[in-house]
Amino acid sequence: MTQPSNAPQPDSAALTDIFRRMLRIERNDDAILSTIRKGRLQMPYYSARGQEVIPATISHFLTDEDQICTIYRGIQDMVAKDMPLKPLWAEIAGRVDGTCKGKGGPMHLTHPPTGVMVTTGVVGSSMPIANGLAWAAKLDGSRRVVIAYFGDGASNIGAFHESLNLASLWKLPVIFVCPNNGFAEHTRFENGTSVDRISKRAIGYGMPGFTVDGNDPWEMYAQVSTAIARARDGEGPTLLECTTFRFLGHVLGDDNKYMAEGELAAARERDPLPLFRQRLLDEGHVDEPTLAAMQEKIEAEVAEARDFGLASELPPVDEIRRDVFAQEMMA
Amino acid sequence: MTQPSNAPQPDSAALTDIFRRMLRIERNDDAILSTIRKGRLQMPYYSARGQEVIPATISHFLTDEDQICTIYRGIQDMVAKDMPLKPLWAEIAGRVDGTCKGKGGPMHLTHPPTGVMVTTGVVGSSMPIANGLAWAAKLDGSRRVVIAYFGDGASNIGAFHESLNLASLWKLPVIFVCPNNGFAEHTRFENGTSVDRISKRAIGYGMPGFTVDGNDPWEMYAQVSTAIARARDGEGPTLLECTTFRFLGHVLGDDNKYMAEGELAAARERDPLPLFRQRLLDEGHVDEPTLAAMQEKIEAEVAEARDFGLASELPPVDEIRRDVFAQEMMA
Amino acid sequence: MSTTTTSAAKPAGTSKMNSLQAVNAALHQAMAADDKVLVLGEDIADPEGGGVTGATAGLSTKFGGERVRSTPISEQAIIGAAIGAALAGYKPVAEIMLMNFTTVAMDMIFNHAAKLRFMSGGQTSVPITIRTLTGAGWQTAGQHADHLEGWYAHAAGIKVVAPSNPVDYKGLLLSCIDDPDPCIFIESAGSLFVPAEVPDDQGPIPLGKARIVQEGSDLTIVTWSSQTVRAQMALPALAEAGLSVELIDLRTISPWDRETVLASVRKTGRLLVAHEAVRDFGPGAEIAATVSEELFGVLKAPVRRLGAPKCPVPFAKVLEDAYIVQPDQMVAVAQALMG
Amino acid sequence: MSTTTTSAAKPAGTSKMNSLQAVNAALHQAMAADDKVLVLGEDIADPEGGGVTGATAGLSTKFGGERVRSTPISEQAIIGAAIGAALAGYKPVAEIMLMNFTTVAMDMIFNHAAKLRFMSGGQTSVPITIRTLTGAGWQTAGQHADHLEGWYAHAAGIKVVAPSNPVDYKGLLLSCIDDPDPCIFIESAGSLFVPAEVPDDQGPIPLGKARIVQEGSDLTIVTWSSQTVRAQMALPALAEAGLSVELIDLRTISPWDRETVLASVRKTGRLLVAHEAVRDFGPGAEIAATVSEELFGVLKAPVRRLGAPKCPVPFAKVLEDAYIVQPDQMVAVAQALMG
Ligand SMILES: Cc1ncc(C[n+]2csc(CCOP(=O)(O)OP(=O)(O)O)c2C)c(N)n1
Ligand SMILES: Cc1ncc(C[n+]2csc(CCOP(=O)(O)OP(=O)(O)O)c2C)c(N)n1
Ligand SMILES: [Mg+2]
Ligand SMILES: [Mg+2]
Repeated sequence: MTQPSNAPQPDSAALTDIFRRMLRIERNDDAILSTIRKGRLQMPYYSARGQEVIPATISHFLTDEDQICTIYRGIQDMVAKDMPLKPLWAEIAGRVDGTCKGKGGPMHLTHPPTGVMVTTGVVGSSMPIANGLAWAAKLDGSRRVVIAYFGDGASNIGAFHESLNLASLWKLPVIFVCPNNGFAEHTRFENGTSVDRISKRAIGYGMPGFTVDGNDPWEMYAQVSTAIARARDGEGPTLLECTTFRFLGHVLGDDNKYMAEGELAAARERDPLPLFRQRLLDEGHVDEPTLAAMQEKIEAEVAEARDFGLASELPPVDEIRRDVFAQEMMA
Repeated sequence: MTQPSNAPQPDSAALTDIFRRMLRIERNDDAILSTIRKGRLQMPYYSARGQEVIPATISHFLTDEDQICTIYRGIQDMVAKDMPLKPLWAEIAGRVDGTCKGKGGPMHLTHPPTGVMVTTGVVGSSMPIANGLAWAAKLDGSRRVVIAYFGDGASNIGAFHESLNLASLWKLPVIFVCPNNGFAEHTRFENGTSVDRISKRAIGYGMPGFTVDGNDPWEMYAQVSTAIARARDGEGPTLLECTTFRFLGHVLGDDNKYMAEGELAAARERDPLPLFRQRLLDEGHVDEPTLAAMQEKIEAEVAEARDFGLASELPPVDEIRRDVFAQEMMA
Repeated sequence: MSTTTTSAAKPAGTSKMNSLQAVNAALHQAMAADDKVLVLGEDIADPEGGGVTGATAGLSTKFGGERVRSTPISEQAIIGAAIGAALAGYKPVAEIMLMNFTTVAMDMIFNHAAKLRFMSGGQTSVPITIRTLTGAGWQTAGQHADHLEGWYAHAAGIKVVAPSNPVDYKGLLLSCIDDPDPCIFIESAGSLFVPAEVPDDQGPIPLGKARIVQEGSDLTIVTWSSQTVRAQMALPALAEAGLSVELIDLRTISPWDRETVLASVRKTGRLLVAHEAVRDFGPGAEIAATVSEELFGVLKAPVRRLGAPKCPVPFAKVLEDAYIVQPDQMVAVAQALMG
Repeated sequence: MSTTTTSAAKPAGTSKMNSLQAVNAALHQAMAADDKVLVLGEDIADPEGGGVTGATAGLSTKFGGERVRSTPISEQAIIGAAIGAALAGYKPVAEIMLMNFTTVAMDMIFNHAAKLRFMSGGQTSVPITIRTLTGAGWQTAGQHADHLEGWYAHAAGIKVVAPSNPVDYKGLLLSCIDDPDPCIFIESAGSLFVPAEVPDDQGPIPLGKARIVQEGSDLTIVTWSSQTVRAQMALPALAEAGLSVELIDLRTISPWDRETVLASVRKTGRLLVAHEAVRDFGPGAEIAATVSEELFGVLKAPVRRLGAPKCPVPFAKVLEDAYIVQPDQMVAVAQALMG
């Protein structure tokens, strides 16, 4: 929780890059929301609005070689990693030009060229697979790292335990990143999790573990850079718990009744996006015209991707016989 | 690891009772071994020779109301809990007078009258079920406690994690007892477990956890009595890691090749049974004639049980249709 | 042995509800009748909204937080807790949100819940009910919609129930809870929101008994769960095609009602089994194999099976629709069976 | 399509070995041929004795501790690591000691390994092999001996292989490792120690192709795994009874060799399917249902199935023997089928 005194600090370029990734996530999220609301997309949508700092900061340190395994709430993780938006949109629209030809949908988006290896809808299951990718990275003698994203609720399932133990034993280049948004579906963190800080569980695996303010890019930057360096240098995994909040509830349409009075409003007041934007400007890391141009560019990219996705053809029905195995199914 | 200063100390009667349970385990184990070697019993046998102090001390604090869930290496846990030996022998011999009518065998011995609720052959699976029994104890408003026995290797499986988390959250009257014998089948503790002390994992569940010398009845007594009191008083679960050694390897016939040179011999030199016996005498807790009489009585009981078991009838073949459901199967 | 459905006009002392509401009603009734009944699962208590679908709404408020407990996301711990409490005399109803997540708890279900009575020689029993939801149609894609009743039906020691309408949801859930052995109670996307009149005093409906939805003489169709709903949609077209169809809702998959099915096919000479599960090595194979064996020489045509193709549930609506056996496929196969 | 066994005299360039040794030979061969092949599982490296059965002995010494890794007792982590490495281009062979323990990793196998290719639209693939052992006969009782091939055969996206003899163990394991998709390779108690001559240069044997163990004209018997061994024990008695039996060892359960089975039954007109798995809702039902449907009117007698009764595997030898389908039961049913 305390940062090492020699913690690396982000320069203006890094901060601007992190902001760009956040903005891309948020603008894309906004477009998805409005498209669903217009009835032009049908899909269960697990927005991560409010959590942008986490994948944006992490992705700042990643290249296309580095890989992620993420979850149903992971569109932000892909967008942060600069996955192209066109095939993303075609996929969530269930079209043939989607990353997965419309077969996977939003909960199973995959895009190996940018390192998006697995998106899972099963709580906890990103972690065991991330280990395997990290094992491969080690066998390859590469310096690539693997990020396993998972929620706070997921820290209570068996796969978490088995994965952290194995990763530590095998010194795998994997970082376990938990955006702790305080809720697992409708269950408050403390009603599902027996420890006050998930990072404490790292002790049980002889692994470094930290709780970071996941809405603070500076804190995130320091911890992530350390964890990534550890992983790349073959020193093994790190558990990062990043505190945050999800503004749109569990799934789009959530009534948020399980939240405390005023809790959501208070969280929204601390929306990291405008706060970070203002601070970037205030501290002179970037100027307004640059940010405006950035936003314009992103919005154009998102609009183009949306139009592309919605204009893409429906997949042919015989797609259900393909990709079950390498060889097409009979009958 | 350090004992509370006001740790309860065993009196002579308690020590003698613990020894009696140990001796009953060991004499019974010895009889099983010789009966198998004579070819009169066919069964996979997972002896716990060398680990007797652990269940003997724990069982000293238990009544028939208290319950245990144990594992394939758990015959000692049942014998320590004063389960009658006759149906035990009939069961391991696969006879109709067995606790389970010969259908369960040594890995699934069950005896509710003495609180032996589950014996499982699946690593880790004693724990989730123990929680349920403990939940029932709480719902009943009773003061009974439940013991979940599991091995050091089992501390790496998902069920361990889920169980400790739930038990802590729900403050269940359960004690997780791990005889850490240094090996999981042929794998050394440190090659399967990423932490030097399993008890440290308790931190991740906000639960007290202790590592005790599982061959030392005094240390065990102090920790167990505290854990049991906590559980009975509704203060929740405890994790007890009890260090020990299994003298006969994983399963009878084990060649022990995975052990280090001299490791087994060194462990055998510290065999807790003769050492404890000698100390009991040296410190005047009990005299030789009492122990001799105790041993004679136990040996008679074991011999009678063995003869009973081996003389019992084979189960009728249509037993395979019974006890699948409450109602007998058709066809 | 089997009951025939009555018509749809609202009788006195009934309430219109969908299957979800019927589940809720059954749980309320069971908990009120027997204080050994417990409910546990993720988000199932009222502070968490009474379940994400609301199936368990009101229970924790009425029966207290000790008997109705929200759990962490820990399916092994959920089933384990249910088993343990059952061994101690309780009757827990555990919810596993979706059937695909039962795979996470498969050791607890298959190696423990289903086997402890036998392995203990009848000394212990595990009267738990596992409620779980599944089915394609909601575009939840590959990991949220599989019908795995065939797996559970292959397992010894557990009963498998898959109702299709609110009356059966209520009556069969009550029976599962009462049953002295473990039951898996499968709620399905395609049947969850279909409303019907349910008698206010609806009590348990026996497990293992099929329901004849419609009598007929030309052809027997055996379905369950959402597929009964789809078969009912096919009935008008079948009638129009001049086919007298006997539609059987199996309701309990294991043990299944051989007598009712065999009696029907003995009469009609033709059988179509249609389920949402994958066809290959699916539960329909058992029914087809049994009927083919028992009624060899009696059958006028080979037994036909309809089920999903052997692929994961696809996301795109057009593919998902192709994945699910549709009413028109049943009509086509039925006509083909008539030769 | 299918190969016929040759006689038992030792040919040049063969070695006598049992199936366990054949597994070991296949692993050595595959690891030597392709440095992408990895092996992982509990106790499988040489410091841990090369596996509790010795199946993986010598591998870690020869190919190094990075490619051959003993793991903690963490089946989800084992399969997860295999999946991840496979996604990155490796060909991991994961051992799950016993088939019952695959239930602990069922989410990883069913929801992930088997589905990732499809859900990713073919962008990723999971060429893993899961080796696992099972089968009654060793008095390991309820939780150590179930035959669950029917479950896996019902799942899309995973191939299911269950050999019966050393040649097939070696050749089929090599094919599983080579295969671009996940395979579950089932080793069985009843077939593990039966020795045979295995060609030293034995290469891959194609998946999905049955083996005709013996040709015949009166009756087809389809078996696999240990049950092929038991069927072979029944052959003398069957011959003595004057029955010309065509014995087919299915070898691959999914996808199964429909052509070979249908061709055989088209010839004989009679079929008995015998497996060690529970009969009810078991894998034999698919074969029986398919043959009954496809050869309606051709069959001279109803298809018969033999499998275990629907109970957990019992401990007592006398009960375990009653649980397993024995050769004499096959003889009796075969004779009954002849009418
Ligand atoms: C094994 C499993 N159990 C239950 C679910 C249903 N489920 C989906 S998301 C979710 C909550 C997860 O919460 P958390 O891990 O905190 O992630 P968040 O949604 O907050 O990002 C649950 C219970 C699931 N997908 N998988
Ligand atoms: C889930 C599961 N995986 C693997 C096994 C095989 N197995 C049986 S005992 C054992 C070792 C367990 O070691 P530990 O937990 O230390 O207990 P011990 O045998 O030392 O008492 C293993 C791997 C099993 N029974 N269950
Ligand atoms: Mg959360
Ligand atoms: Mg051990």
